[in-house]
Amino acid sequence: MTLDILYFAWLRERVGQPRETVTTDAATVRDLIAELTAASEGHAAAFSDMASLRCAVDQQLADLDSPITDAREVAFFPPMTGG
Amino acid sequence: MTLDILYFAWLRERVGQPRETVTTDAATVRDLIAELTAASEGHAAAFSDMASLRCAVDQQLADLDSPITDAREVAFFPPMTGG
Amino acid sequence: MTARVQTAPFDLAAEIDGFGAGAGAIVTFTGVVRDDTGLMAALDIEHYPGMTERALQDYCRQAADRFGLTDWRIVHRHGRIPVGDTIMMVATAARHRHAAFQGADYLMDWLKSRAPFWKREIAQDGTATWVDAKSTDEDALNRW
Amino acid sequence: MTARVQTAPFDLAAEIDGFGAGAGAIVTFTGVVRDDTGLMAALDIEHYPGMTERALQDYCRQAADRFGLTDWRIVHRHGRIPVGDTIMMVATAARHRHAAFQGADYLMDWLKSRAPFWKREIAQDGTATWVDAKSTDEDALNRW
Repeated sequence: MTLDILYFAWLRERVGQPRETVTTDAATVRDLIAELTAASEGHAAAFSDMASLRCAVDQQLADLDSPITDAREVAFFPPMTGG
Repeated sequence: MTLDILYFAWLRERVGQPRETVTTDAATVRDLIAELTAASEGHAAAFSDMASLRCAVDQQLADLDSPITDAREVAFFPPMTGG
Repeated sequence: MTARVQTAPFDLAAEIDGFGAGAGAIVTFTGVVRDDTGLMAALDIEHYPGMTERALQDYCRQAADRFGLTDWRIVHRHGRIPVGDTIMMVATAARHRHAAFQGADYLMDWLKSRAPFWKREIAQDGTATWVDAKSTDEDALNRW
Repeated sequence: MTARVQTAPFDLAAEIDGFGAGAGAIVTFTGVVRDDTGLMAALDIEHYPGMTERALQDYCRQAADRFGLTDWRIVHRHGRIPVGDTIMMVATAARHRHAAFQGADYLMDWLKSRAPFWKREIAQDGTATWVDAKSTDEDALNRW
């Protein structure tokens, strides 16, 4: 399965890129994070603070246990600060 | 003591005039109402529903027991409906 | 920091131009003449000249103290106001949003039940009916 | 019933021209870039194109259902926004004032913590610092 991964705010800075495409068999967001963390030091840094991690699956807010089997796009970012 | 008495909204309509000047020795708003009620049928009608009566002494909201000994202006009106 | 009573329409845009400079949050409330029955032509609003502006200023100063408002404005019309026209506006400014929201909400509750205005509905056939005060408005005041 | 994300400044007056026709109560909230330290130059706001407008629309529809809003509008800027400029606005219209106030207040709480925007403070010396989410904003959401 091919997935677009997006990063925003300081997660984007730590990973060093705003998006990438990965091939994965991960079933949930949590599984995907485990794979991504191993990809680089930047990725490891981005995912080092799980309490400050938010995510969206196909542009809907999701949590770590959300399934991604049919997903096309997963985004990671810190807590939102709009308004 | 000479007092300006003002009426607003349907109290004004019932009394039949927006203001009058009275000479009175009334000590409180309640005493004053007792005197005014006797003045005419219109006054009696205006003061017939005490639950719907509001008043101001010298342009400050007041109640039936408020003293008027030093007052110059007393106003009577129904519950307010601003906004 | 202005409280004004007038017959003329007001322009919300002009009223908030430069309002609340330096604040982080600005809330406005605008009341509009509504026609629920399809039979109404206008509101006719009576007020107590002399008392009204001072009462509005008192309520605004209380709200400013209580919620830390950095600026406030009330404009309230009287006289005949046709359906669809704005009746009045409140604007509040504060550092943070909750203070601005609460200040405006509080002022509206005071204004509804404690400012010396009386509304009469004028129907299209000319009939005039005094609007009764709502017990819900009195209840709203007791929230604070 | 509009949710828009844009870099350009917006004009509150133009946004509410014709807004909420037929409603009795209109509430607006405007957020402005505040400089508490005297050292700030601007905010820089990042968002999630594709997701943002749809998320805003979802929150607005929820608020409209819940509070009986007859109209709503959100405009949120992104990119670099200098101190004193407006960041975003919410407008709500309803028959009665409490619905309009609550709808706007609710939308702001959602928007603060659930809409995909991230703020960075840009100091006058060019230093950029990501703004931390506030636990009070998360608490505010739990009121509803």
